Amino acid sequence: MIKKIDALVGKLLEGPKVVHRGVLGVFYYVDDVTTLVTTLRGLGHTNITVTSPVPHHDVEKALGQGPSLVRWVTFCGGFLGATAGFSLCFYSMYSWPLVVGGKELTSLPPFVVIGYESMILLGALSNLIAMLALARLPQLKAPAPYDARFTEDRIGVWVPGDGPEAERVRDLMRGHGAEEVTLHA
Amino acid sequence: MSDSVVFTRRDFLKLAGIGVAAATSGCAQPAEKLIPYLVAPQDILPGIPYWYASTCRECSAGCGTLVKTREGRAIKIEGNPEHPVSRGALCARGQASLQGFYDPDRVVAPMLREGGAWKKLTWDDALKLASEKLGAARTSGKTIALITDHAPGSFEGLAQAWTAAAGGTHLVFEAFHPHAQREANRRTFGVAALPEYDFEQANFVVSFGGDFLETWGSPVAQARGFAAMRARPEAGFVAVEPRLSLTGANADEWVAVKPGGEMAMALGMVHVIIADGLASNGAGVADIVAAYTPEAVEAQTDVPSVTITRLARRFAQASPSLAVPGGIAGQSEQAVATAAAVNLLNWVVGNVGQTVRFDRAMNDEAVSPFSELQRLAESMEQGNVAALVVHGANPAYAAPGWSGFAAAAAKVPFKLSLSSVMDETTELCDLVLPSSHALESLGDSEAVRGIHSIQQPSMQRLPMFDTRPAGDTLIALARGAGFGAKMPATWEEHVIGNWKTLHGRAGAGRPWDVFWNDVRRVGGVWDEPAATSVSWKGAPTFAAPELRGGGDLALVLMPGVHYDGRGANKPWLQELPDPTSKIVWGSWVEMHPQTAARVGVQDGEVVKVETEAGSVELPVYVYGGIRKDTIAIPLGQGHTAYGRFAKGTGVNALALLSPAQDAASGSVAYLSARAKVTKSARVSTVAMTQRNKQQHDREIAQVIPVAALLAGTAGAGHAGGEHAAGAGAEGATGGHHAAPIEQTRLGRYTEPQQRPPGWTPPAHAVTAAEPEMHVRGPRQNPVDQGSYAPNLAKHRWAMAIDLNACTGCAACVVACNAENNIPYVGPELVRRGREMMWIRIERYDERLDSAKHDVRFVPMMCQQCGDAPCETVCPVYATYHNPEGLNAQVYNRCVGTRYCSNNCPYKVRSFNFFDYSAPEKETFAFAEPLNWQLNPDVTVRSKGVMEKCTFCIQRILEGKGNARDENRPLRDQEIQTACQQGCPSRAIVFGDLMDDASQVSKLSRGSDRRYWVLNDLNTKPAVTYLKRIEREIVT
Amino acid sequence: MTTSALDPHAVTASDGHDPHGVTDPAITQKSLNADSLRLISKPGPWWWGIFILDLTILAIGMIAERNQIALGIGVAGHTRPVMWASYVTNFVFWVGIAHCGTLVSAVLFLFRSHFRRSVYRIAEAMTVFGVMTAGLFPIIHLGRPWFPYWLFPYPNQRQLWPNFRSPLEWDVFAVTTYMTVSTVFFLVGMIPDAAAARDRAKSAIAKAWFTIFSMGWTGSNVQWKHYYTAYLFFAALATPLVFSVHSVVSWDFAMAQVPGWHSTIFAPYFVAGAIFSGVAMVINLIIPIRKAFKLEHIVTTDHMEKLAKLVLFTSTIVGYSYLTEFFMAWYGPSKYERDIFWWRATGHFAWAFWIMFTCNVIIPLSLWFKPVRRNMAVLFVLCLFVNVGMWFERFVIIVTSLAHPFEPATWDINYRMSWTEAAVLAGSFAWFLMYFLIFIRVLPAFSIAEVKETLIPPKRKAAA
Amino acid sequence: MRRALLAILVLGSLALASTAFTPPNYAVLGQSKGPTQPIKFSHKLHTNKLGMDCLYCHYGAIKSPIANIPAVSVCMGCHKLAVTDRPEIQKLTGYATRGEPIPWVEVYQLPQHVKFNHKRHVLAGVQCTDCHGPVKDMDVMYQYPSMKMGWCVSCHRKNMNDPKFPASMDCLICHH
Repeated sequence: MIKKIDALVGKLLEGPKVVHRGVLGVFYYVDDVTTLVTTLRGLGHTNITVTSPVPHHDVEKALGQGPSLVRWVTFCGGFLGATAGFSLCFYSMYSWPLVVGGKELTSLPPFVVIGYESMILLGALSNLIAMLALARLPQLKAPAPYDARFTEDRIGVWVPGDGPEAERVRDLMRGHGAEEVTLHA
Repeated sequence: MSDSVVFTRRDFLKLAGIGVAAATSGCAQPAEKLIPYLVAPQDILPGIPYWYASTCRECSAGCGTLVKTREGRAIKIEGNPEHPVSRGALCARGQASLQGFYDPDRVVAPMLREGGAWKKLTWDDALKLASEKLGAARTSGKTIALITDHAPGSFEGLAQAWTAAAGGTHLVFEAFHPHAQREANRRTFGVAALPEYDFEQANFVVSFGGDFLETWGSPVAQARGFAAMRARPEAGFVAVEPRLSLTGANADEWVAVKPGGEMAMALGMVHVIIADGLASNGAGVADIVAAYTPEAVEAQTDVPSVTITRLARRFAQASPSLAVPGGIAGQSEQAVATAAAVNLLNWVVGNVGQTVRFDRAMNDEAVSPFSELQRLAESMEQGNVAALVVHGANPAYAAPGWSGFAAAAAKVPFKLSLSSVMDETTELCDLVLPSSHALESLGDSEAVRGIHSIQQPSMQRLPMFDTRPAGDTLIALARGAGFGAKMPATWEEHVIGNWKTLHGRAGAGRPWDVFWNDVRRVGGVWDEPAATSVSWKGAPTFAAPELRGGGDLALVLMPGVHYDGRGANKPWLQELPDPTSKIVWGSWVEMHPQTAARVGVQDGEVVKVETEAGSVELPVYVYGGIRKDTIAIPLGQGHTAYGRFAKGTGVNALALLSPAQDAASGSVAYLSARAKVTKSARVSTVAMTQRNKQQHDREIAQVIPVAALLAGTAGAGHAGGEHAAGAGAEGATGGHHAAPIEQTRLGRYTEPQQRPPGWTPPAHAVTAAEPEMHVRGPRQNPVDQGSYAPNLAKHRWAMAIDLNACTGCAACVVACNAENNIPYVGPELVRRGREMMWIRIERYDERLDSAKHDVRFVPMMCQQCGDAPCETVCPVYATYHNPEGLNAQVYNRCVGTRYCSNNCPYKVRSFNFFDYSAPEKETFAFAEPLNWQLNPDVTVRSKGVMEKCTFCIQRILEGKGNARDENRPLRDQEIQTACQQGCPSRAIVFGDLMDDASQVSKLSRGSDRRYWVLNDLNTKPAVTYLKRIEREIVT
Repeated sequence: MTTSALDPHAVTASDGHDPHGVTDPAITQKSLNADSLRLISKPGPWWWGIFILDLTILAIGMIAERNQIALGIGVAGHTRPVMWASYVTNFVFWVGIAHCGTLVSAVLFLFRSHFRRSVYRIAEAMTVFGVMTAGLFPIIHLGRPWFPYWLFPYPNQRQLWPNFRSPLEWDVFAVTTYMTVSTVFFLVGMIPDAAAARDRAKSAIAKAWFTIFSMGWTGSNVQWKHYYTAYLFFAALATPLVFSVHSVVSWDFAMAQVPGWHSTIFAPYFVAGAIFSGVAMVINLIIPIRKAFKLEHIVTTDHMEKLAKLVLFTSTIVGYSYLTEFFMAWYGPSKYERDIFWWRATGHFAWAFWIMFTCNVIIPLSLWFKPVRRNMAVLFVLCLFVNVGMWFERFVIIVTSLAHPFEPATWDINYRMSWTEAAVLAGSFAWFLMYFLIFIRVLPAFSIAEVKETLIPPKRKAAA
Repeated sequence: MRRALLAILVLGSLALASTAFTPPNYAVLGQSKGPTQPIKFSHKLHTNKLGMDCLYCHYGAIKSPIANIPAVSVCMGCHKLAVTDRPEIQKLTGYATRGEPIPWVEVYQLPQHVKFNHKRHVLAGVQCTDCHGPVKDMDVMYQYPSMKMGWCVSCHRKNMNDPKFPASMDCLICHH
């Protein structure tokens, strides 16, 4: 019974076959990848995907990635949160004024807490959403061929392309210490 | 909120229909139409309260009452403002009589004892059976005895006629009736009557054990007079008693006389007065008191001779003064002699005729002394009584066991009870023919001579209890047994006949119909008092009373809120904290700390109290206000029957009495035993609402020395509380001088904070010892409406409580309970601090030494703070400030975080820890028909919500509505809160601060005595307290 | 990406190796995966035994709670002055416990204290489960627990809003925000590790399970870029949040004018106390786990010692706060304050006060000694004492202050804990532990990716 | 793009559904059913056809917080003579002769924690029909407004600044 369900789940996870075109190289050494990426970029390849178990700065540098957009979204979310928190307080005071403890109806100090917490809540949520959206998560199917070793200790470099260009890349990878290179065509 | 508790729809329809149906279809039982107070009968409508004038039957005082009804249900009893005895107020017991009416343990139908069990009968069968038995008894050659309670008026006349026709004896049993004083008056003044004591006129009162603010005499009228007297700064009051009672706690000086020494003390004072030549009527009495020199009296009474001399001189100088004879607690075997000694004291300074007046004497001729009950018991014992009929009285409980009444009753072949409850006496009987309660039957009362007071049925007979008026039952029995020829046709006819007679005398030319309507509307007719003058006839022999038994402690039995036991089945009274010990639901023994240490017990531990006659086990209340050689136990508890609330609660201390009585008057000598106290192994279950009675300098209850008040130091330009300014604080208060007084006074005045010269309080110093200027500048006019728009409200509700008038009697607590549907919770929950009452009377025993005692009472309810700490913290606005200055509590919005209660400095919020309003729960507090009493204008709170005083918002809304209907502004005092309304001493004033002419404005802004509790917290309470005036008794 | 001040990897040695991380040369990236994921396996009899015992206790607690809802909050021991007692104590205790996780994961992240990497997942799980436990108590302690939603600002036909001035309303905002953010933080941190677990899953069901948590993570450079930026902002948002939340919790008391509560020291005092109890709880959880699963090489004694130092540090803050409170009561002008502190140390609840003082101030002093810090058995017991002490700290603050209010007439009506409260307290531990027991079996309880970062990255040059 | 469309669709239908599930403040005539009463009394007949004033029977509405249900005697005031032969009227006569109140079924029920005062509203000029709806068209009486707090509040809000009869927004007015 469990086995049947297991098989069914496995099938579901598998999904339809997607055909990728390009070259996938599996590396062990980080500096190999760095030099490869530098070389590839020199050759005009911009659509390089490096998949690794941990982030490597050298690789990032070589890829020439700019800063992430997440921070702007987070800032906007936080700002919106603070505004929303304060507005909620003011609106509720305006909609049904009830005096408590002899305090002013618009008593700012307590509203700071509400505004502050709302800022953090919305900031964090927009941060999450931005991260997921920009990193294209959640995703059921990887946009590039994937290997289980990439979460262990191997680094994958995927360069899309086909034809002779792909073959050139394959050779380049081999030359840069790839343990394994596959051509997807 | 729980809807089920209040009414089923069907009940509602039934009741809503009553007013109209009764008036039109004639199907309702009383043929009499209900005549509401000040309202024409045709206007009876559901939703509108109607008031019926009636008379309270809870003690012999005979206060006039108004019964408030809604939709045909009596929901509250208040004093009748037009009645000369109550003048609008009513004591706790009177207010709680409503719970006697709605007592769930009332007898539902005629009952016959068969074997050990009770069997229901129909009225016809029961009457037939009883008539046969009475008929047989009448012809048996033996006597028929009728025992009733004291019901001066038509009922006593009927009962006398009934016994005369039956050839039996009529005995009126009132356990606490002051026969000894009556007898003493007969011997000394030649008048066998109880006079009216005019406290208001007196300049100096000495009470020889008389608890005139609690049970003795006419407490409501006396409290009113006492408060009026105390409003005069110079009028003093001294209590002479071995145990400091509530009355004594209100005194300026407590003379802790040896138990039974009151007589010697009084005679010693007479001696001094005559010796000093201060007597106005000294002729011929000097030799009576020759032996009672102050020194001799000191030896007898433990009272220092200088005290006796000082008090005697003051007593003579402060004419008119008043000496009050003793209550139950001091009733010894020499009770008549003691009362006579007090009479002598009044006589020699000329008080008789001034403050002691016989023109409004109590109408108590019919009351039989205890000796007659004893005689009856003997007669029953010998088999001379063929039938015994009891109504209203409960001698099997309220008479001491040694009277042998219960045992003798077993020898009577037929015993009939007309009681409405299954009390101890009824349990002895063979047949019960339950009577209707005073609230559901017609009657009248002349408790005080010349004050004819009507007792109207204010609602229909309760449907769940198949009862008949006792008068009708007696008439039916007489007819059935063949001696009814001379009896009136019906009880109603009898009553109306009596009033027709009165109409002839006091009708003042009005036709009968007008007169009768007037009587029912106003509550009765009051004759002009006939001036009666008395003179000294002679003195009895004076001898000091003896105490019996081998113990080392004198046993004082004190009456309390349960009176002679009749209050014990009313949860309001059971849960009303005792003014002294603050104990509820039980009995206790009061013991001096040193005595307790000697016995080896601590507060709350259980001891065994033994006398020659018996022993009881009960918890100890360690109390400094009692002599070291004395212990005191309250009366009225320890029922073995009567109902769910009374049965098994506390102990009946009468069991400790061995046969002893005052031979001269035939009264029980309650002060006659010595007791031995030993520690018991039992675990205490004492439930107390206030454990700590020390203020710890928190200035909750404040006093002002009379000298300071008279000196007028509290100048008009200064805000209240400035006496508190320490000498050093002068610089900051702008050269304000109150220092000379502070050095010598008690409390706030005797212990000023010692400060170095030139000291100025720091800005953040907010202790109560600082003048309020430092807290927030001169007190702002509390009229300000917080943050609401300035013209949003036209009122700012506030209250002023005069602690100088407050006696701590707790009538306000019961009034509040009744008005606001406050549930009782029972002893177990009180022990866990869950009592629900909205007002508590805080008691602070500042000092309890004899002569220098200082006991302070503070009624503490929601202070409706302007800057209320409770409001801010509620997350859902269940409590907020309304534009009229009320601290609102919206029960149905409350989620029960209880934060408000935590943050309330006054701790006046009560929380519904359990469901007191759900019938299916064990904690249900309104067992049918107690729920009939619920005020429909007030939400019955459900489980898990906070509740508190609302200044009776329902009354405010009603008052505002009435003013609006009549298109006029609100009048001051038009709206009264329930506590204010019920207060016998008129200590509470409620009103509008935005009306500058209102009483409350004048008191809260203008009084020299005003202060606010915990004012340093800047809560801006709406309740202003007026300091008690503290006096010293000097010659 | 250019190296900036925000670069979380700034403190690394020139070879890219983190000197505070795992130093055991036997650990490779591969072995790390295997070691960390070893926990996710079929549980043995020990685990089942503990789990069933745990569920039994939980069931007892739930029965007690059901009883309380049916009968009323009166089955707990509250009295008129002491309207808050063990439930609010539990709330503050669990919120305090919950604070440590965010501290370890966010604050230490920002401080580049990389010893956190091996323990932060456990600490974060503790945060999430702690706040889930804490969040129950405001509802449990309500008189009408069926209306908690009235505290939330939502448009309703009654046109009513909550009172934003109430500290309890701040609690609603702070605790829900904290619960949301810490849960998100926890789940986001798990994404790469869940992917590692997914890739090693033996069955398809397990694979599906981890796919959900990994969200299809591959570890591509784009993902890492946004992931790390977002992670940094999570840390940056969570850090002020963690301080604000416990400050808000402390204001539940400090905003009231109850003597013993009304104090400006409360916010920092509570935050320190929260970290104190939280770190102690982390130690209490990690010591048995690293022992049972033989992970001493990943969570090293050095790491534990650092945590112990944190305990010592916060203990001194807490002790200082206690003394400050007493000093201010003595030095300040309020006699109410003086009374309450004197009563706290000598009155009816003095025993609770002295338990608190001993456990939180005196016993942790032994952590000044290195052997104590490095002896796991001693450290474990000591942290148990700290947790007991911190529970009593909240108890002392709440109950003693309330039991001795302004109004002397209400004194001496003292609180007594009822059986219901005891059962609910035990149930809350069971509730927390239930989640924890399940968690270590179904999700990666130790960070893989972050620990991997502390290893020397394989370089051909170095290898050569 | 497809995802965004889908999201808009889902959100839109949720919003629609929420309005569908929000109870209206007023019942719709003909769609509501009142309870079955012991006597088939028709308000339509009495008010519309016979043109009787509400206050003729419910005279308490202007004098008391409670708008009274008329006593049997009030009904019998007319029905002693009027149409005594109808079976429903004979039922009424039966109650009158037995001296029993008629067990009418309450149509408008307020929870116990709400205190409504008819007198204040009627005297402030609120018409019976403002709350009770078109009674003239109701054969069987049914609950016309939602009787929810929001319904009360919206009217109070509207009349908050009425110069002569300002409606109070103070919670205590109804909850005490």
